[in-house]
Amino acid sequence: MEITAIITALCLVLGSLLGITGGIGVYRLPDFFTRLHACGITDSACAFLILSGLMFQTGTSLETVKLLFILIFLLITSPTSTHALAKAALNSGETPLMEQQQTQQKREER
Amino acid sequence: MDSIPMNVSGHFNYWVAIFLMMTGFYVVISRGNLIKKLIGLNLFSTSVFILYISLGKIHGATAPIASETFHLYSNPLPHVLILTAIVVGVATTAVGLALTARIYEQYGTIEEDEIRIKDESL
Amino acid sequence: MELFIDITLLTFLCITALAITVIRKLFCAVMLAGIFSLLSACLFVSMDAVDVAFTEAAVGTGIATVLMLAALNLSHSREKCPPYQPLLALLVVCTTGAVLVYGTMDLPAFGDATAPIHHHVAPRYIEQSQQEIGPPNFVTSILASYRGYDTLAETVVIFTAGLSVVALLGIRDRRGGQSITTDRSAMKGYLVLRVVTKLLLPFIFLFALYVQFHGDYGPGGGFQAGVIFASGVIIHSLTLGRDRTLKAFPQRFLTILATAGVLLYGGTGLAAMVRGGNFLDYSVLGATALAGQHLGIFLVELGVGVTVFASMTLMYYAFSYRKEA
Amino acid sequence: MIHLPHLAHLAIWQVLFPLLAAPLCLLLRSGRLAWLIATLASWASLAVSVLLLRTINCNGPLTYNLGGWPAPWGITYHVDALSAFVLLIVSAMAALVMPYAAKSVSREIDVENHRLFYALLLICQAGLLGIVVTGDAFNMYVFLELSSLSSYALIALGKRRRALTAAFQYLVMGTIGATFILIGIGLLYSLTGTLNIQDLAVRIALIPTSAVGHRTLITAFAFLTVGFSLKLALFPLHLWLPNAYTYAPSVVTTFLAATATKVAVYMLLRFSFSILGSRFVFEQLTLGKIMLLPSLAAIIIASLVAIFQYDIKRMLAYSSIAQIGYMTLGISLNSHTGLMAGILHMFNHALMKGALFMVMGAVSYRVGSVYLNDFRGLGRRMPWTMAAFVIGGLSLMGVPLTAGFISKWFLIEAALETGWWSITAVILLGSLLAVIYIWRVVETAYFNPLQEIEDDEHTEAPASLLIPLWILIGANIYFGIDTSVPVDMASWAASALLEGTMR
Repeated sequence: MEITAIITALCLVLGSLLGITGGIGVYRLPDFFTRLHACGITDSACAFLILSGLMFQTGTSLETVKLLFILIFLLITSPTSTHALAKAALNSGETPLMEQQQTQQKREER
Repeated sequence: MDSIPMNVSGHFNYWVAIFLMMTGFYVVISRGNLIKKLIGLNLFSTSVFILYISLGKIHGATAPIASETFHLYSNPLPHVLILTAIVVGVATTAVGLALTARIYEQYGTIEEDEIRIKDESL
Repeated sequence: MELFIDITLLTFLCITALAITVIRKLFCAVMLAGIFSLLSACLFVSMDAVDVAFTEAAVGTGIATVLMLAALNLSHSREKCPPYQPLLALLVVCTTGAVLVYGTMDLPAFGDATAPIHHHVAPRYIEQSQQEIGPPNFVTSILASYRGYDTLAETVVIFTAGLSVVALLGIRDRRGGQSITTDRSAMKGYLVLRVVTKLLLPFIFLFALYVQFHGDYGPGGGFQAGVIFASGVIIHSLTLGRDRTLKAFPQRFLTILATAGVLLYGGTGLAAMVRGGNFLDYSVLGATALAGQHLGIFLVELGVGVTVFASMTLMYYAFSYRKEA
Repeated sequence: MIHLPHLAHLAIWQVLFPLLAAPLCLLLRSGRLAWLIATLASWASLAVSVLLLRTINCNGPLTYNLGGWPAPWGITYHVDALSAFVLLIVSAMAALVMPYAAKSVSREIDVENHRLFYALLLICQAGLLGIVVTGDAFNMYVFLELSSLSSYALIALGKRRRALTAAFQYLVMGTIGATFILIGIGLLYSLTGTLNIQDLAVRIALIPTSAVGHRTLITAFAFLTVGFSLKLALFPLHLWLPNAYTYAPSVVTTFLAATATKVAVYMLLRFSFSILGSRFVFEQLTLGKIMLLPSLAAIIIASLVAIFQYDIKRMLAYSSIAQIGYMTLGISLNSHTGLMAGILHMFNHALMKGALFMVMGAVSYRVGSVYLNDFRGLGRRMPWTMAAFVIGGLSLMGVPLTAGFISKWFLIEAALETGWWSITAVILLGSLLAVIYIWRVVETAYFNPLQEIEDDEHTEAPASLLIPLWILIGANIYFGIDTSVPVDMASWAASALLEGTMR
């Protein structure tokens, strides 16, 4: 009992920390793609940790299965949506910061 | 009993709901953009739903689905009423949006004042 | 703890609402409206209204946002600065708010179990609905049976909305002569998206069916199921192309479905009258009152689900086909 | 009288005929068949409402438990004198409008939308009937939204693009009104824990005036009144009405003008008399004084504005606002005669405005638009139509031997009872202004011949437009001479309301 509670607490705290990190990232990072990266952390790691933390609490019941389904669903959909967002941004002419810097460097070298 | 029941924590929920309602109401009547107005209407009605659901809540109760471990349930009737009201709300929004789309086709704008100018110039 | 969650959610709600008033980009405003309704859905969960939360999440966050984006796609996405100072509006709003606050002074405190609202009509629903109707979910019992007539009207409301949107925007079936492969609305370049959609769609539809038929025991029911089913079709149309969706779910078919749903609901009520009961009195439908109620609720929930699905999909069609027509 | 297993089921059939005929319209392939279904459904509904009226006349109020659940737990239909009277108005207007619609709609609506149009019209009718027949406050809200939603779409189907903006404006104001009503119902519910109208009345009567809950009651009432006033277009809140009536298709204008505002008045009456009780509403909340000023302002200002309109449909729309002022004036006088005059005017106004808007439909069917100039020479070209306009106009002014006279007569009587001469003066002034704006049209039609006479294009309107129109005109004259039926009904309804829940 004790151990599951501790694991749950750890998972939840870690997950929440990652969530906050993601939030700060979206706010602070300079361009669209880096922000998307921050979102990705919230979507995957944070959700994963929180849901698994909750699963430790529910034990073996129908709730656990439901949580597992949610987790699987999230693990499939959130990378897909991140991917689609990135691709849509590229298609609409947004260039990543790195590429911008590289073109700038090239220009300076010339 | 006539002294104001200054139980702030007891009425806090209602007051925030009222604040939200009034924000929505303000958006509806102060903005000229048709889609913004519809967003405002949505905000307004969603906040009314919050008020209704707040009325049905009982401290320490659980969701109104019978179970063996709980015996105190929140009042299910407001939930039913609001389920109906949500449907009505989305139906109104949909019709409003369809009107907006048609208005944009006909007038080329969805700003109220520009529409008025175009109507008067005829 | 509950209070803490409540306060946090309410604060977020206020911030979102204020942001909506200030922001000029309509796209952002629509997204914020979606966030607003998602937050309110969370609040509904914390106030025990799970069915309402489910509906709000499916409708307010899902369908309403999709429809708004579709309408934005058909018009401008930026709001003009209002040319005047809306002082009068502010005055009206403040007065109304003040009157309302005055009115709530006499309301029983939030969560007070002794409030009159909990002692007059509601106790019967909680204490006797399981003997009288059956489902452990009281909300389903009230929705489908005690206040089943409201739900019939609600079904007709959503049916009316579908009709109205179709009447206003019209759906033109452009499939004549055009092959599916040339459909430009399909997201050709997004292979991952298309594959994942195809992978998930069966599960989305399965989940919709689960929600439809599990509504007696947990949150859910015809309305939520219909919305989920419709969102599955919307995803299908977004990624695989409208024409393909139109082939799978033709407009005529959806119109008939929407009609059939309303008629199924009304027909259940009429059947009760034929068997000697009042309109929508399901008790007379089966061998025992409980069996009758069970059958009746099953049928009307099905009617609701079918109508909601068909009407929502029709509305989406109307918006998404308008641009090219 | 097709389905009449028991008289007990009458109340529900009233709504079911149009409600279930609407989806049937969609299943059919042709607009013609949809029209047939719609007409039959509206006639069936009229038959039911006549039977209902007779049943209530003999047996007193009728209660019907939907789903078999008794009153406070389930939804109950409750039909008393007032609701039976309003039901008759709504279903009779629908039954007259449907045959009229066949020609008018084929001219004004695109063919592909015909089925949708009839379905929406039926749903609108069902919604209005549902509001009147129900005994449950929340059910009333749902049906209110049902009728409003369909009327937004119906208005937007008008040919001109301003129909769209008019419908949008109506949608926004209507939804605000409905949300206010929702708030009001919620507050009443929070005080009592019930939604059934009779149960609400009983339990609200138990709240003593000085105790906790009183402030909530006042607020609830304020929100309900504002909401209903928006819906019935009481004077400062009328802004949606002129555009909506002007740009809607003729059939829709006729139907809505004759019924929708009446039903809103009905809701106001139901909530202020049957739920809150007349003594509470009038003596403590002084509803009478609050309503009096907007009513008088509506009569004068809206009539004045009507005089300056060149679009005759718009002129009649403003006239409607003025006439609504007469109804609320009758209510605000807070006497049996006043209330009776208000209820009677609901009936008479439906007759005359229905007829006048039908004339507009017939004119726009032949001429294409209804500006004042279009009326030149119509007196000779469309003699029957214009004769109907004259009689309808006389009724609107309140000339003796027309229905309009009777309600004005009782209204003046009620005003004299209170001893306020100024109110009488305003009523007479309103009639005088009506004379002016009706005369403008009559003058143009009869004494302002068309310069260049075109071919015989502008001939008399077809019979399917004229027959419903002349039935209404006939009713205008008949009920102006033989006043017993509507007056008895209105008087009975007024006494029932006043006695209903005295506190």
